[in-house]
Amino acid sequence: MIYFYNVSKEFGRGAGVYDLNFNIHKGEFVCIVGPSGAGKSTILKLIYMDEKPTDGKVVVDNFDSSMLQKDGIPYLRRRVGMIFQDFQLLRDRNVYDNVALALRVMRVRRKKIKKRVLQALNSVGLGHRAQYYPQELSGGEQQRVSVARAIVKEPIVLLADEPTGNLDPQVAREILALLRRINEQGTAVVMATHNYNLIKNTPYRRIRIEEGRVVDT
Amino acid sequence: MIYFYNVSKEFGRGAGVYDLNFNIHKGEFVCIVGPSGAGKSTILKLIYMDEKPTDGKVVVDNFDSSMLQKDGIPYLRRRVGMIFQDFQLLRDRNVYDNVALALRVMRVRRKKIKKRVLQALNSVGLGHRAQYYPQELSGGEQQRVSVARAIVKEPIVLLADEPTGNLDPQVAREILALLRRINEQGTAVVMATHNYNLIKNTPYRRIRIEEGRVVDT
Amino acid sequence: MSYGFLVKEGFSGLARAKFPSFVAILTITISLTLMGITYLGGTKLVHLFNQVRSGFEVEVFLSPGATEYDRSRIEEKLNNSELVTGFDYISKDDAAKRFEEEFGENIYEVLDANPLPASYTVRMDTRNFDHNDVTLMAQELGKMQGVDEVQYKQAVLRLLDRYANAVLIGGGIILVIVLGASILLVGNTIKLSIFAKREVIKIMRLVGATDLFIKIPFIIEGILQGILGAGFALLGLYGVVVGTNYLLGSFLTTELTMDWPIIGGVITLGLLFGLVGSARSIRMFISEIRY
Amino acid sequence: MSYGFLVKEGFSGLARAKFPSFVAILTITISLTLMGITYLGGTKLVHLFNQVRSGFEVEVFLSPGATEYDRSRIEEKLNNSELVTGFDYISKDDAAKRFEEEFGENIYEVLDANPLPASYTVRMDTRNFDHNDVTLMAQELGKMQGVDEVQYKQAVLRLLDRYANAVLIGGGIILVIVLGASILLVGNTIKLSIFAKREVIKIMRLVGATDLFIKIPFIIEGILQGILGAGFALLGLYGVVVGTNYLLGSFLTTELTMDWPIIGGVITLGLLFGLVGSARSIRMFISEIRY
Ligand SMILES: Nc1ncnc2c1ncn2[C@@H]1O[C@H](COP(=O)(O)OP(=O)(O)OP(=O)(O)O)[C@@H](O)[C@H]1O
Ligand SMILES: Nc1ncnc2c1ncn2[C@@H]1O[C@H](COP(=O)(O)OP(=O)(O)OP(=O)(O)O)[C@@H](O)[C@H]1O
Ligand SMILES: [Mg+2]
Ligand SMILES: [Mg+2]
Repeated sequence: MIYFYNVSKEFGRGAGVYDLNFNIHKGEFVCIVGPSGAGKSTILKLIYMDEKPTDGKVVVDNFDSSMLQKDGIPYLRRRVGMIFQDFQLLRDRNVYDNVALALRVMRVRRKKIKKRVLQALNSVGLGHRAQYYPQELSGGEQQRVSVARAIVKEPIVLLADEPTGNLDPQVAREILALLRRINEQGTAVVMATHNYNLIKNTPYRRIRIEEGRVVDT
Repeated sequence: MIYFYNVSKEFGRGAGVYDLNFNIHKGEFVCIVGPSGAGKSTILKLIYMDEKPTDGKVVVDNFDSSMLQKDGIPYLRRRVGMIFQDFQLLRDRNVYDNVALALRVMRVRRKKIKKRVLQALNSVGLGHRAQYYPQELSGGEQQRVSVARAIVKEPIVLLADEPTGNLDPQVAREILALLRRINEQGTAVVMATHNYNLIKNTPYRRIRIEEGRVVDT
Repeated sequence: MSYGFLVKEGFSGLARAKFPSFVAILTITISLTLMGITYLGGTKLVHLFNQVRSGFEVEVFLSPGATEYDRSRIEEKLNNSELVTGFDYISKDDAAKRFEEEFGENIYEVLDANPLPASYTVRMDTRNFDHNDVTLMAQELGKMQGVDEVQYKQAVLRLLDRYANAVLIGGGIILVIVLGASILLVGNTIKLSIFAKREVIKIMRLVGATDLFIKIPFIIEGILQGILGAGFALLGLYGVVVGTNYLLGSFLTTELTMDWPIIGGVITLGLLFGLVGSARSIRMFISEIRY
Repeated sequence: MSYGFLVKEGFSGLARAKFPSFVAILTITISLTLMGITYLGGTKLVHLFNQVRSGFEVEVFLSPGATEYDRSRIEEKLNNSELVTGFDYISKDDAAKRFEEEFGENIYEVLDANPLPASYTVRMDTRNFDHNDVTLMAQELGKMQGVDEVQYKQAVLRLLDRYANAVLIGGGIILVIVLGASILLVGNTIKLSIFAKREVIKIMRLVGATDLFIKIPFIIEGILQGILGAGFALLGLYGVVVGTNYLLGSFLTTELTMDWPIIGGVITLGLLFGLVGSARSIRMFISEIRY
């Protein structure tokens, strides 16, 4: 469902990712691992088309990076859930509205929104923080809001960038279990992480990146 | 050198930290551990006086939270190095200027600034990123810039909030080694972390927080 | 569907970004107030000029021996002139009455006979004519049988004539400058207030909002800012009107008033400023912020 | 020490936050331009009024039998009047010459004798007097030995008298409104451009900057914005002056000019706007942003 064809993304000053070739199938769970600055986030950004390849093409579902116009991108992003390394929460609205936004942009009905948002917040253990603003939350709580916003729209792919970087092992395991459950319901999951301990006992495919190149898949 | 006397900080809606009593001595290395939302960052914020206690008082060096006026805070912060969980980098200047700022506010001489900034960047492995802007860096790289900015001013205390949350184990160990080296030179280090693996083999004192209270020290 | 949400977003945008919104509203208020003042002052001045120019009076004094026939010839000429909007015949007796009204003495008691001549007070509408037309007319009248003398305030006429166009052009220039300045200011302040929220646009895009979805709340917010700005401008203008009337009432023949055209104009302009300003700004920014 | 850094920060602040700075400069430019126009227009109008009022002419026609003694009495009276700023004696011969100049015919060729009376052209400075003083003076002159008739444009005088104060008060009101509006607008736009950088202030504080250290670059940036705004306003005003002279040159007796007071005034106000605006705004914000 996700295809990388000879993809390179160069950032001018040398850094970037080079000549990526791999596929991720429907319902698969893939971990992207590698040291800091290797290019993990860049790969995820290429999938949700925040970055355009400088070479090659990325195909997600039936969205092709080499053909997709700007006004097609929102429709791609509605099918892809994203957990950002830096959370990307709106400071000017509370947790509930931050999560609900993902559904509102799709024009889901109000009642349905309420039910699903509360459900998502509970599943990340933040039901009691619905009325808080992001800056009133701890780092780990903000990260979980980002998780809730990604899963609330029931995407076909879930992209998780370091989703447990700010969480203690207990909560991290809970979040991983949550991703696993979502994966079992048919959603593909692509997780970028450096938390080897967390994934070392999982059977999931690993794509290893070093200095912008796939070294092991 | 850091004293918490019956310190409480309540955030209105129930959350907060309660009745903290502990000291941290000159040159000590202390880890604050506990689950997400326990109050680790709040304790660090109380030390650099980003938050004022609602009860009790915090004394750092000879700055007393119950006496300190607003215009005294900058002088406290010049003696305290801070690594923020959310990095707090200025998007409108490059890595070099971000790190140099910590010295410029102290009116250090230009030449000295240059030498010390490059040294700090090299020690976190980012000498080659000096001209990059924060938004051009990976999550781990941004975190390391935050580390460089904290150590460049040679503080008497170093507060590190989850300094390895976005780093792979290899780099995380390097950063920990760096903190250890700094500590050996006489700087006290207070590190909030949930990375048990990283610190499990260290001899450092741990203060364990749960739901805002010290449960083990 | 969630159209209600978009409208609510627009309203709460105002409340969330209080300060930038406040500045946008303030700028709209000030711009509209300045334009309103320019308009009020300009129309007042034009009105004053026109009042004088449309009611310009020429006195045609008849010679003592003027006959009925002379008078009918004169009246015929007055009736046929495009310049003349009306005239009154003032007989010797009327003139005597006026004399008594003005000076408090009966002329027959002062003198044996009434030396005051009969006359016509001719009102001319000089708005579309220049002073040469009036002079010509006066000369022609002066030469007619039965006319003794034609009197009019030539100096005033020439003055009016000279400055009427200057006032119109000058007023036009000022209005254009104020309008242009207002558009620039309002447009850029709204842009700045949207600029303060570019983070919001970025995140909206990341969660899959279409451009339209992002734009609508900003435009609704802009319209609200426009309406509020117009409201405050009307209050301000009302203050200016009352203040001016109080300070200048004794100098001016008519008072300034807030009539419907100005109220309607301010509201319409406010709406337009808000709508066009926000629509243009958001379109500009949205294309600058990366997808 | 790093004072150089603070100055550099101020300059690069302009470059970094291009858009908010641009809006601040634009607002200063527009405000100063509007104030300049108000000032130019106001002084021009006052100037015109004063020109007319200070050179108000009264003609004193002498009767044919006026003696040297009569004339010396008249001149004595004129010399002693505070109203009178000067007068010219026009003898019968001078009058005849003028007649020839104006009508192209030598009066002696038309008539046998010169019927034109000798006269005084008296210039009065009516700026500090109202029309009653002039009327009184005229009446007194009229009653003097040797004076046949006194003529002056009473209507013009009354008009000037009535509107001179109105123009002054009106101009004052407008200047105050424009100045007030400018201060509000400039102050708030600078605030908004600082508001866009509150993140910077927060982080500066976290790394131990004193308030003074944070403020100085903003104030330097404000001063730069003020100077740039003043520069553009001067260009704009120059354009307005040239344009107005081009469009209205034929109506006005004197042209608009950019004199030193206005250049100095614009630069001073620009500096003040930038300095005071940024100093006040940063002081306001810095206390709002938490330590
Ligand atoms: N916009 C950009 N401009 C220039 N360089 C960039 C940009 N974005 C990323 N880079 C560089 O590309 C490299 C890969 O970045 P990326 O964010 O993908 O790393 P990562 O694997 O996610 O690392 P981490 O684990 O630290 O988050 C980094 O060295 C970074 O400096
Ligand atoms: N400004 C605030 N207003 C209200 N509540 C707050 C505020 N700041 C923190 N809190 C609450 O206080 C609690 C402790 O927060 P803190 O940031 O200290 O947690 P933490 O131990 O650092 O967690 P993490 O490991 O997730 O970073 C959290 O539940 C948080 O929601
Ligand atoms: Mg990353
Ligand atoms: Mg924390």
